[in-house]
Amino acid sequence: MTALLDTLFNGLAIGSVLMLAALGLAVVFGLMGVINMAHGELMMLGAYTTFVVQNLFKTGPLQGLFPAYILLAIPAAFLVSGLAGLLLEKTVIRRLYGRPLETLLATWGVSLILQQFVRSVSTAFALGLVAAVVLALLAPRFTPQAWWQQRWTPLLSFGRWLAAAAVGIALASGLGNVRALDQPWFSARNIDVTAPQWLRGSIDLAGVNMPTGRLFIIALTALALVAVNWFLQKSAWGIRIRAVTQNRPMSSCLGIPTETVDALTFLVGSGLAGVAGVAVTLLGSVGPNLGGNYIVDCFMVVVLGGVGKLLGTVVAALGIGILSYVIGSGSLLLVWPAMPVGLNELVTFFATTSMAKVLVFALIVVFLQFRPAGLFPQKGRMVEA
Amino acid sequence: MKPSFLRGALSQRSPLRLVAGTTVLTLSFSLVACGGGEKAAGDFDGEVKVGILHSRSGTMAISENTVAEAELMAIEEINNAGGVKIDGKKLKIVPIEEDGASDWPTFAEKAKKLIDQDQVAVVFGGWTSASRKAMLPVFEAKDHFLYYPIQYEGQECSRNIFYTGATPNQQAEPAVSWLLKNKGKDFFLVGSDYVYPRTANTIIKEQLKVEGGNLVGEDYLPLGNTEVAPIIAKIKQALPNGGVIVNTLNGDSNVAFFKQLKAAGITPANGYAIMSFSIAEEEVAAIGPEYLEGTYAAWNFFQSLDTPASKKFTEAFKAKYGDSRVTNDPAESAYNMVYLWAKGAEKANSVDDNKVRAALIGVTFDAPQGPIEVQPNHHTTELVMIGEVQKDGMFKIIENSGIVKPLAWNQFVPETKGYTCDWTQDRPDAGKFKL
Amino acid sequence: MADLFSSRTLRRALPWVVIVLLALLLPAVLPPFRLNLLGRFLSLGIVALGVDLIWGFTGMLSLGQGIFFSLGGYALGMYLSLNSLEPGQLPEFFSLYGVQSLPAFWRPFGSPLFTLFALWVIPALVAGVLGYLVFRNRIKGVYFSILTQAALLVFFNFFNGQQKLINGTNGLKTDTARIFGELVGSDGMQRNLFLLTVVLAVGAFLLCRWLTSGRFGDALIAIRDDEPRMRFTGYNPTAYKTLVFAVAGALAGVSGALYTVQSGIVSPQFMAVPFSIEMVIWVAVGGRGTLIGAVLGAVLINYAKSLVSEALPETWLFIQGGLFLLVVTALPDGLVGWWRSGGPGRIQAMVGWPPVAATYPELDLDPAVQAEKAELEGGAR
Amino acid sequence: MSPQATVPAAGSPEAPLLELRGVSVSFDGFWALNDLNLRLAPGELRAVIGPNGAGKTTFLDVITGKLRPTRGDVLFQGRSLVGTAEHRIVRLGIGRKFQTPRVYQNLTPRRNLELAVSRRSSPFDLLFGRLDSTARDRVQHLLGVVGLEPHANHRAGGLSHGQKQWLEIAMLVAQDPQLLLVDEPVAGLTDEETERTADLLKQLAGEHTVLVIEHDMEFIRDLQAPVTVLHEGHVLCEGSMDQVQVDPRVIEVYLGSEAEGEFR
Repeated sequence: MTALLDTLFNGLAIGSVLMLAALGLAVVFGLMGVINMAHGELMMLGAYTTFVVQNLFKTGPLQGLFPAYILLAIPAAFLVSGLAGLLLEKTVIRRLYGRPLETLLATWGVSLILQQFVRSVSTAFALGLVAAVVLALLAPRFTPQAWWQQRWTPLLSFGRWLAAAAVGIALASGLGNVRALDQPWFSARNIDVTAPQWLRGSIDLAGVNMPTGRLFIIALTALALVAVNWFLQKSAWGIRIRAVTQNRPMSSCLGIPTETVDALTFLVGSGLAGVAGVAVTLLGSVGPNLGGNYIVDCFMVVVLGGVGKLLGTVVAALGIGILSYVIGSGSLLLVWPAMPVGLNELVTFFATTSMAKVLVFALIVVFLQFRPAGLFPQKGRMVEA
Repeated sequence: MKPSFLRGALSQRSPLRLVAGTTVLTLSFSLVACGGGEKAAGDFDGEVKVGILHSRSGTMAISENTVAEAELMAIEEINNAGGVKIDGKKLKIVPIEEDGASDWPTFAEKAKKLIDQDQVAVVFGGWTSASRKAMLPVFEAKDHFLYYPIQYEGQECSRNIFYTGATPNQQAEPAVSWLLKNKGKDFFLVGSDYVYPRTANTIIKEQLKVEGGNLVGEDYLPLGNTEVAPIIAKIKQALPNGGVIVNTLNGDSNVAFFKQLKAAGITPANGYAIMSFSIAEEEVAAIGPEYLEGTYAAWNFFQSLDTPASKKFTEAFKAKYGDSRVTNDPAESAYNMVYLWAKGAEKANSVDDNKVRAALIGVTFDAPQGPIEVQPNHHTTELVMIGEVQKDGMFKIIENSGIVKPLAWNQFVPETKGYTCDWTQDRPDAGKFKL
Repeated sequence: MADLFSSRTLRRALPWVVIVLLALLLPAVLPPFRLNLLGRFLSLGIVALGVDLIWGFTGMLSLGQGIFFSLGGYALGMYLSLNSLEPGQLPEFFSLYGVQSLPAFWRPFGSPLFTLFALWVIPALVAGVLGYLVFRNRIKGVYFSILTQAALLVFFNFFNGQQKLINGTNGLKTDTARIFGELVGSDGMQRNLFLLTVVLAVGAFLLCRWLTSGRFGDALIAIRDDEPRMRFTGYNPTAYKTLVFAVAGALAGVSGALYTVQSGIVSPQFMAVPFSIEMVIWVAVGGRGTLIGAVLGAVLINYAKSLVSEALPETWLFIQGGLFLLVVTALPDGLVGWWRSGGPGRIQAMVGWPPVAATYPELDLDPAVQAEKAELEGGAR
Repeated sequence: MSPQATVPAAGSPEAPLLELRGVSVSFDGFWALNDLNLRLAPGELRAVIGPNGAGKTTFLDVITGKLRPTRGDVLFQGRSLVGTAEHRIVRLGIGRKFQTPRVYQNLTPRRNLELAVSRRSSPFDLLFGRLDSTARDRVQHLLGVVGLEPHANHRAGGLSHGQKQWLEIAMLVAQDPQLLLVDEPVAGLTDEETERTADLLKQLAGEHTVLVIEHDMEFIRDLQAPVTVLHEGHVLCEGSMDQVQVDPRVIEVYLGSEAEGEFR
């Protein structure tokens, strides 16, 4: 009985992390059909936000509130990642709707840039970047109007970015000579996010040891799930989002601002990634590579669950969680010690975390052979693209 | 030859690199990088090029940056003291840096580049065993020389590699013996799914058999994986009332492992002795001392080592790279090997690879850890210590096992038992032969 | 006989003359290291050709080509490991993990003939089976991409974790092995390998051109543009996609084998997620659906990467990420596509130079002719 | 319900070419087709009409194998098509033209037709086999029939809407099917083009069996073919255009519920 409870709890614990991480992706991919390979990096931004918030609470007047910093980190991370996502949508993804493969490649590019950004960013770097962007955006205002109606205008608009970039780089290198400004904010090293004391212990319940951090994540996941569900099903914007998902031209005709809806959907999905980023700081390392460790797992959850159904995401995440735990911990052997020798060896072969991952992924690929549309496919006369 | 404004850019974190990167990309698509060589500066009579090949980007950059920095510091110190003296001439050491990019095949590529293109006298480089194994064939095929600074799994003794890190009998084995004597007989082994952990654990398992320990379980995590719930469950199952956990995880996984261990109550306070072989001062800072306090590590150098040489090294490092930085065993080892090479070259009175190789054996150096000596098997003697992590992120040295000679071929593993390596002997199998 | 030297024949022959000249000239002028780099990048061009075949022509974006690439590399790596041993010996690493006898699946790789086939047949078979299963279920688009990526991770973790079978993370080294008694890593052998790479790259290019130029190529494009319609024309897209995916797998295998012997090592690192995505970006930058663009893209980008990482390793990710964005948003057809669609001419037009006109319009643009015209018109008026 | 019970009495002298027996299709509980029965004799030209949502396109999807019926059976020349892959159904002799013209945009009209005309469809045939001269002549002939000769070697994506419609019909004819399923062939065409299309379809009937789905009542009248009216997934009535036009149920369905004014 305890073994069963133990399995359930641990499966739930692993699954809830996956679920939280995949939730934002499920929203973005499921509703907009956008493959966001930078989702993991948005999680990373959330984790770095947690780091910054934590540092605010470590010293100074807020020190006494340190145990509660994580509660502030959640909305902060939602905001930071959400805004980053919004920027991404406005600048890149907007141009690529209906071209999922291109979106995939472009967002992968964004993920590389974000990774290197957190490694390299220093005050000098940030100032240079801001200067470049501002300069490029303002260039048309300070140049003769006539320049922008010439046949060489396309060259000019390309050139202004180049010029702005050059100015930005020059500024950054100039400022970089001042040591204080050149200090990287985070550097390539992993950063230390310390969970508050109350999230570092564990409680025993029905003979099962439950780390409070895990319980917190499970609760956070449940909360996020309820909130997303409410938002999509009940709120005015949620209904608009669903309307746009089902019939974009019709929604547009009915006066729904589809562009705003796209941006909002992406903001919510990205913000959820940020929240997931807060959660994973309780478990593991925070570094530039954080995103890469989660992204493929997230996609597996969404694909396995079936696109466009939150229930699918939930079931898939829990299923993968429990399966990983059962295989990886070799629990089968404990439940059934008298296993035939051949089977026994097979179970033992896969009973390391590393091999369990191989097996779980292989099983998902096999499963999709039988249910190509995932656990909960959408039915209907689909318009084939 | 790089343009001069790029030289040394790697050692300073400077956005200059951005400028230059863009410039390089836009301007230079020519096959042969051109540019004249610089004149030897100051009162040097010439220069000698050495290669520095570590990951400056990617996952391993975190660790390897420090090692490269220690090497650059040693080079600077030697140059300030007049360079390498060959034939009465003072040669300036010019480091040529390459990025292994945390990608093993890239290490091989860059090693080739350093040897063929830059014609360096020697290459200092590598961190992961996989990167060394990737470079090894290059150095063997070109009969060139690689200096490798990291503690590793042993079971290798190349004519073309000089190892200044610990072999298992200079780190893992004494640590396991100490654990057996002081902390308990039941061992659980955790490692990354990767060469060093796998081999080290193979050795530890054999050692446990011989010395009366008891293996209760082992598990491996994919590199970079942060979901350790199944491992923790296994540990609890196997060691319900405390015991010994030997940790050979790499990089990111350590953070997840220690955070979740603590949450699950597997702590020193509850009777668990946790010994890590890949966690030094720098990793402690990254993981957070509060998660590691009371766990152990075995190394040949700790920043807290209270000797004048050790203090001098740490002070110099902090002065050069910032007060917040820490020194650690790999950095010390990297620092040592540059000095050992310079001494070897002066002894051989040549920077020629093969001459230095022969002269190197028997060279001694007063390292930050204390005196070390190069052995005929291309490894060095090391001081073996065990430390306990303190609140401030430093180690308290709780055991000093003295200076230990390196054994390239492990004497616990049946397949290599009785084998040795001696490059002073003139025999074709000098790298591995039965005594 | 006269038309032997006509410009048309010359134009056709010129690329080949250039290729042959380069192949002969480069080994003589380039230092061994640069030659080796070029050889390696050219072998990456072969895997890029495969990616172009399945993505550019058939519309399937595989993020798992690293699997087949590595399989080819491992096949050759195993042969080389065995080839340089005394009879009865095992490759060194086996003894470290207590393996006493050669695993059964290694044995056939003792035969050079078997290996010569295995290094492209095995990847092709694996690709074929994987492809068949996926295509049969009409999994396509991004789902296909994600599945191939998952498969890549499965293979990566498996190869990485199996020390006892294939030496895990370390992979297999080839530089110190011998072919025909000569060290693989030696300069002479590397030069031969470079020539072999040129020959095989040209061969692969011709194969792909043959595949894509006829009705088979039409069918691929038809599948890319409208797969359901293809079914209602009476074709079974599954068969086409499986076949072409297998061909791409075989190309990846050959490419991986060539890359391995020129790098000196094959390791699970070849199955890392970013590497397989990079393969796609080579094709995207060069120009998908253009074949030559795939090869060009592979060589150019890798060369740039090598240069940048020599000088400033930390900027490479920015540059690479920027390239992804630039290509996808501004140059959807890549460099070659841009060139062919008259991109340079457009730029010229923007800065006010007369566009280069190859035929009659050039006459019209001639100032003398224009003046004459104006005169005539004036006269008529 | 038992499908057999609702099959019309085997009155027709010939065995039908196509027969739908009690076909029902459910999408998550919504019945797009509900106990549909239909018989087509060889050589017949049949028009199918029905208001929006009557299940016309679903009906074609079921015949061509794109959808599997939840219940019931589809027989072609006495052989059940249920569970057969689309391309095999095509090879058995059923061709389909889509509602919106679907030609291969990046291929030339000639190559579009060459793909359609090919008797053999395996990858190896396309790689190693060459198109025989009769097939090439046929392509040339069809290009002439639909007036695309001048555009034969340019990208089909550049053709006008009407030209694409015609190209698609030509592709269908090139496949030489026994049964042609034509979904709204004249949508978006000019009156003249519509007339020519009607003529073409009439020519094809006899040699081929043709089933046309269309909204345009003028066009259906031009066809002078028997009409089947679909409503809510089953056959409302069958008969000539004149008969159907006065059927009170049809008027009810069109004017009462949809009132689209297209039933003139």
